[in-house]
Amino acid sequence: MESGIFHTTYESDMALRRTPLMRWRIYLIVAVIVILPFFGNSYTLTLANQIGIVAIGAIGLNILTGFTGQISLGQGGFMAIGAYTSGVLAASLGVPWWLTIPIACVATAVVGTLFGIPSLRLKGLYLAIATLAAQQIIQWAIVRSPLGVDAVVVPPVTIFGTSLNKLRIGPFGGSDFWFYWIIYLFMFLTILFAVNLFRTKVGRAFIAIRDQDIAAEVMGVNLFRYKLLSFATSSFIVGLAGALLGQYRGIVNYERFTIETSIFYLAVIIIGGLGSVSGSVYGAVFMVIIPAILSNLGQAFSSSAPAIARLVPFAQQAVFGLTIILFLVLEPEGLAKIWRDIKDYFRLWPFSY
Amino acid sequence: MLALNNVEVIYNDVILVLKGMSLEVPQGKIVALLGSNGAGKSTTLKAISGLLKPEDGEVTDGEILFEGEKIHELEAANVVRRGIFQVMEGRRVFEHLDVEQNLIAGSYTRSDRQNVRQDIDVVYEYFPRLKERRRQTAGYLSGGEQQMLAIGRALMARPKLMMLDEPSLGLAPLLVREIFSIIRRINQEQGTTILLVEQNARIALDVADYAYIMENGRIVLTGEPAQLRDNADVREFYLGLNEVGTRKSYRDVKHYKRRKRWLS
Amino acid sequence: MDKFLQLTLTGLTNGAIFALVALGFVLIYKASDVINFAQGDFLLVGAYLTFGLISQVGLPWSVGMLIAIVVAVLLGIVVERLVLRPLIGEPIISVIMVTIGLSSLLRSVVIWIWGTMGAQFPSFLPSQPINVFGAVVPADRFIAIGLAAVLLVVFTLFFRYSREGIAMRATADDQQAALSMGISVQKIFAIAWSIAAVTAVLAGIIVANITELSFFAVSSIGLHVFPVVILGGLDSIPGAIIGGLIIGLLESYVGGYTPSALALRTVFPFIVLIIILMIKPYGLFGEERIERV
Amino acid sequence: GGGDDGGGDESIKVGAIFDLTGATSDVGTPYSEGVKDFVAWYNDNGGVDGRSLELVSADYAYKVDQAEQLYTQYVNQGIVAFQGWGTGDTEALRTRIATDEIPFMSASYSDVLGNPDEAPYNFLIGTGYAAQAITAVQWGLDNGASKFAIFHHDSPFGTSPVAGATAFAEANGATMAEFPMPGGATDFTAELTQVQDAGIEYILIQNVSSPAATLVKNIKDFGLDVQVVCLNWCTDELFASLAGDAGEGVLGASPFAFPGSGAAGLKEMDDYLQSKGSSLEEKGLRYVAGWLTMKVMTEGIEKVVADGNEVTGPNIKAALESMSNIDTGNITTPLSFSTTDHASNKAVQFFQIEGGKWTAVSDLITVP
Amino acid sequence: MPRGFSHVLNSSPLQPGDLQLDIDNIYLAFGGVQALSGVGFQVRQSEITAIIGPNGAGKTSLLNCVSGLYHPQRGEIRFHNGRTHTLTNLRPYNIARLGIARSFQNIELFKHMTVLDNLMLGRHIHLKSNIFSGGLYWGRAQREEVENRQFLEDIIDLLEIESIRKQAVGTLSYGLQKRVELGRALALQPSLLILDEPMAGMNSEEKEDMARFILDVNEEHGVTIIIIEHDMGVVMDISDHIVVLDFGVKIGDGTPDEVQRNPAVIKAYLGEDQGVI
Ligand SMILES: Nc1ncnc2c1ncn2[C@@H]1O[C@H](COP(=O)(O)OP(=O)(O)OP(=O)(O)O)[C@@H](O)[C@H]1O
Ligand SMILES: Nc1ncnc2c1ncn2[C@@H]1O[C@H](COP(=O)(O)OP(=O)(O)OP(=O)(O)O)[C@@H](O)[C@H]1O
Ligand SMILES: [Mg+2]
Ligand SMILES: [Mg+2]
Repeated sequence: MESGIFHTTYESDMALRRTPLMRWRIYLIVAVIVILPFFGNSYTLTLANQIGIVAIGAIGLNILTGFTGQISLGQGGFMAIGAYTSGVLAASLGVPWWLTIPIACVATAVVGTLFGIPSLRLKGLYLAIATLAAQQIIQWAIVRSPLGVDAVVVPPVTIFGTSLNKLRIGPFGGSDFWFYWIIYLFMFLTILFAVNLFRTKVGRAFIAIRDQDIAAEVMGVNLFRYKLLSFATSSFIVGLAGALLGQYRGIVNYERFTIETSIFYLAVIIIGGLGSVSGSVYGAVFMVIIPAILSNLGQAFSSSAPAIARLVPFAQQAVFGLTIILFLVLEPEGLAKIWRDIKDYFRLWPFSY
Repeated sequence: MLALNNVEVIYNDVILVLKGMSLEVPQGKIVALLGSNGAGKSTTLKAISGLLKPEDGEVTDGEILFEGEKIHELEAANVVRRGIFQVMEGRRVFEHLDVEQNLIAGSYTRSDRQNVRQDIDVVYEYFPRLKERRRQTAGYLSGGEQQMLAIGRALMARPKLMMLDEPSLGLAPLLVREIFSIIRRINQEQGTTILLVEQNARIALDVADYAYIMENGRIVLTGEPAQLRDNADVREFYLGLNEVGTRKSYRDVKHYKRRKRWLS
Repeated sequence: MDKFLQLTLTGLTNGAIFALVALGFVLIYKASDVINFAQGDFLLVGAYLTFGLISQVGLPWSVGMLIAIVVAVLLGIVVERLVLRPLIGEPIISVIMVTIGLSSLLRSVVIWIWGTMGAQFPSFLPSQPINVFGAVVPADRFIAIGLAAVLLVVFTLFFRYSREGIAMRATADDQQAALSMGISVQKIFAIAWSIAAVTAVLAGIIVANITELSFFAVSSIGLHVFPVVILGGLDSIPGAIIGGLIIGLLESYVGGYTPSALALRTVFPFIVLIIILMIKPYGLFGEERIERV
Repeated sequence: GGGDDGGGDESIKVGAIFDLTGATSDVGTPYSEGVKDFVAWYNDNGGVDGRSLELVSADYAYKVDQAEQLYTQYVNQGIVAFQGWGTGDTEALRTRIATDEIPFMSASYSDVLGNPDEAPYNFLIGTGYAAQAITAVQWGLDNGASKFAIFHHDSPFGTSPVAGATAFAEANGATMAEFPMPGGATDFTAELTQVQDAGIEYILIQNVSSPAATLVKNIKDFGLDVQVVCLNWCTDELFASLAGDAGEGVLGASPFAFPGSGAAGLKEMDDYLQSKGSSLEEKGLRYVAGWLTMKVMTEGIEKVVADGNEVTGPNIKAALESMSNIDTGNITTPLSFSTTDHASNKAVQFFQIEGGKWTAVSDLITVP
Repeated sequence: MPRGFSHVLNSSPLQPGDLQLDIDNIYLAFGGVQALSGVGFQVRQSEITAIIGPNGAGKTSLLNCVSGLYHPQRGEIRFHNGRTHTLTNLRPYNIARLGIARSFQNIELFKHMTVLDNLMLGRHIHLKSNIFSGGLYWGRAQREEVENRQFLEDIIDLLEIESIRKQAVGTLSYGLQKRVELGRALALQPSLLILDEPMAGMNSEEKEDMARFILDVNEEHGVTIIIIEHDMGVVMDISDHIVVLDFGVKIGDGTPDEVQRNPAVIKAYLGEDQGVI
């Protein structure tokens, strides 16, 4: 804790951002987020939106895996439930998009809870593989359902009857621009929810289950109920990410929600930091930006050094792998830890050691 | 045989735990190292046996000499090969292996494989109870049996110096006596030098030839057991005796609390 | 009846291949608690390396295979040294993730060197169909069964009686305590990874012999390994073999008897898996975690 | 990256994504070379009225997210048309390109993409998958077969022809059984026992070469007497080489002429490759498809320029829709687009493996 | 109510001396190992009951039966708090709700949580917020967090762990962790407090501290305590009632004096040499 700051009430001692420095950092980040869309083109917005969606999905996964300690390989499947529910409701039944999103979240929570039932008896990797089964079964069920393998085309999102594509205010507008606000609003809510969750009863019980489930149960935590609750909460948020993705991209296809998706999200939370809400966001930024940078490097080289450019596709995959390896080898606790270290360094500066 | 000179240990690059620790263990003797929780006793043993690294700890100053050679930069495996064996705090038996496999694991560094069988029998002789349970999974042994196994496992390596970290932890009184008498037998019969970390000062001082008391990363008091038993602080804080030398009652402790002199 | 026999034989032989892949996986887990997501990629490296040495360099198959095995051992050691060693003592999920990174890296290297274009694999294993009471199975599948059986016996003995084998299990139980025994955890890991790499090369050669050199066929075999090892129990050598055979049989019966359009083959093993796990949470032969408070 | 430099008059930008490292990279790589080489060759030969084509492209490893990202990035860089690749990305971008008005061609020949009502900016160069399968069924019917099965990749690409082919078979009094091929399967013997039970005579394969080759090897080992017909994506040199003996007699349906078939349109490709020390034989059929697809797109752009219009997406679309009977030098049947039909190719040719080589066994057959 | 403590720590409605826990002839076996055979005894309100016996005698297993972690094959455990509850049918979390809290032989804290959070988890059964109010940190959730923080501060004072409130428990020394574990159990406001070897691995000074806390809780708050401990000095000094187990069988039951004189106990546990270790 920063020195020289004393709290005189429990309320202020328990507040989220206890010092002015912390508060200013938040203001700064919010300012950047608010200003960004007015300067970015649709490419930067695409990236930003993708980061937002990945961050939401990663927070969802982190609640289950990072905070409650139940490793999940079913992320892709759960996202698919969210995306399909939202997409099909909008496409086939004409439900307004904003209404499909909460319905999708609830549907995903229900399915997630269902697949959480084995967690009653299974632990660790055995549970992880049971969630992999969830992934496979969900994917199979979608493909064999009347939906089949064909993509669901989601009708364009409208606000006040105008499609977002056409909605413009001055020079600003278009689907990417408007979705930016929708996604970041949801991301903000998700972050707030998660952060609050973990300083109150339910969230604490989740962490206790992760750290020592027997002790938690003996202290009065109903393990089964809370594990299911964790699956439900996590899938609710994952479903939100899926639904947003479906609405934003305007097309829902199961190929976007395969086992690779599950692994990608695991990578996001591990690189960002397990059991860290902010880490989920850092992880999302990192894992979306790095491939984009690599691919742009490739493009930069393509005219000047075609020989190098030819290597880029392989290098891209290799660098992805290497980044993960280096990260874990150098800082197994992820980006959140690195960020904490940097903060610690400056807080104590110039008396760092 | 073993000497620590001004050893400093830092965990995670920041937490200074040993602050100039010095200690000597002569050949063939039993040396006791006492101290309250968190004083750094286990850390001292780990520094000697090379087990700090996996915990992100590091010897940053001073030296550790074994038979005249520096050993604090060696890998744990090589320390064992030189004849130092640590019985870790909390028994740490291999839960999924059975008793005999645990013993075989203890003999890992031995080059004379043909004698391993014979030494297993030696262990069984010291601890007949282990023989009864030779095929039982170690994780389901009772606490006392696990402690026996941990010591037996150390014997399998035929160490020159055996370091025991709180062997009495969680053991019933009878068993504590049994284990300590076996420790003494091992010392006498096998000539094994022993460095003993204990909270149970009474029994440790009974078996030891020499004792060190550490607080807060340093040695604060040393001497022969008899000398230490005469020290007022030791009597009160380690032996739980009152001024007149009888055991004080835990019922009384509610009403007063005295501070140690050597801390201030 | 003929059909049943055919499906059984097909299932068993395919299962033996899964079992081979699972063996290396279990081996690493047993020694180091690491779930190796890159096991399928070791297969890939093995298959392509053998292909490169025999078909591209033109070595005789025995020499080519030998070199491939040696390279695999080296690779195992390098991986252990550079990637896993620094992670000793870190949370298990980080270690899992590192193998995912490794998988990505190995793939890209294989693609870089050989591309993803398929090719004919040098056919030094006999592959003519053999007729068993009216059911036909290519000869190379029987090699898989034989190899799985041999490895089963060898590894079971190794872990039960040899000092290195016991040291490996000890290391998996408690790394720090193993260190205190003078067991070099690094050496143990290196051995485990090398053996796993060798089984992967052998499995890779057999798979490539069956499917020809196809990047995705070979690497996706790796995905089968999860239901197999979980079914058998993550740390059980016999479990890997029996799990492999069960999954192989299940796939075969499902493929032969259920309506084909449902493609139940991809999910049925998983459904069975969940059911079995609900009854036996540590798989058929897995060691239960000892939790005493 | 290149950014928005260069101004309108300089080069004409076309975006492209290729699969060089992903699930379909074995065919994606030669296809990408065909596309790139056409652009290089075309620019060497003067470009569009003095303006060069600029291809901005990258590998997307068959990942839909990556495809979307690259696509938006290229749109921002001012591309006027786009070369996609697989079914996944083509589907995912279908609505987006319509909003952005970017004409789009890819190697996904789902029949729906030929319908401008559904996909106004997609243009098909290859024969639709269902159309191909129907032609294959017709071939089987003509040869007296009545029991068919289709083995297909378990994905949108794989299932694309199933419904159409089944309907066609049933309408002609035949049956069609469906066998999805799970990804990563290395043995299909179990499924073949069902094929045997059902007495199936013709097996159509809608899958890429490697699994298709495994399937025909299983068929041979199992001793099943069926006629196998490869559709578009396994009718290539790789399949012939992987299948080895088991491939003998397998039929293949292809919208494009094989290298070495003597089609006049192949000459420019071979010449170009020879000049680079390679040959068309070496690059194979997928290269031909890539080259041709880019070439047709370029012809649309040429027409815009020739008509004196600005090179924009809508103008290219209009130009393409006005073009019919585009001569491809016998690589395909002449291609025709219209405002109501973007499926330009309506014919396939049948080949058969003899002595390890695909040899034509029919002329271009128009889809029934 | 004790000075400086503004909350009731003991939630039992019983009067001192009332029958609180009735362990009735329980049998427990693991595979072939008979851990408990026909063990039975009674615990009265506001008493300190010690369970002693050699290693592997079944002491921990017995308490695990009380906590609901193990289910005896035969016999019953009844708990009284105005009503009678049969513990043998309940899950551990239900038993906690009855006001039975415990510590563990090998410290089972939530390592990555701070001391405060560990204690707050001890309040779990008293907190009413749910996932929605918690996620919003609104209304009741916020109020009860602050109110309960006050309660915890009392416990923190009692156990003298003020300075480490916000430290992650994983980084604390063994002795402090044992204290936090006691605090976590106290946070539950227990009717019955079960302590499994709370003083193992401590020197006599630290044992004195621990004894002080235990006696405080018992004498000033009237909490019933069951304690397993191998240090006979502690056991004989602080307990009102001692039960001795050996090989799963009860071999002694009575006051400290009675037990110390019981020959079976001497033979199996204390040893002939009467010196207390
Ligand atoms: N891995 C570690 N990382 C950080 N600090 C540590 C680590 N291990 C021990 N410490 C700290 O070092 C100090 C000494 O610990 P050590 O375990 O050596 O004490 P000890 O004397 O053995 O105590 P005990 O009697 O409780 O076993 C303690 O304050 C402890 O918190
Ligand atoms: N979960 C379990 N599975 C199998 N056996 C068990 C289990 N828990 C305890 N046991 C066995 O039951 C017996 C009693 O064990 P318990 O832990 O209750 O002893 P204890 O009296 O607490 O001993 P200590 O003083 O060493 O803690 C022992 O033989 C032990 O091995
Ligand atoms: Mg210690
Ligand atoms: Mg016990």
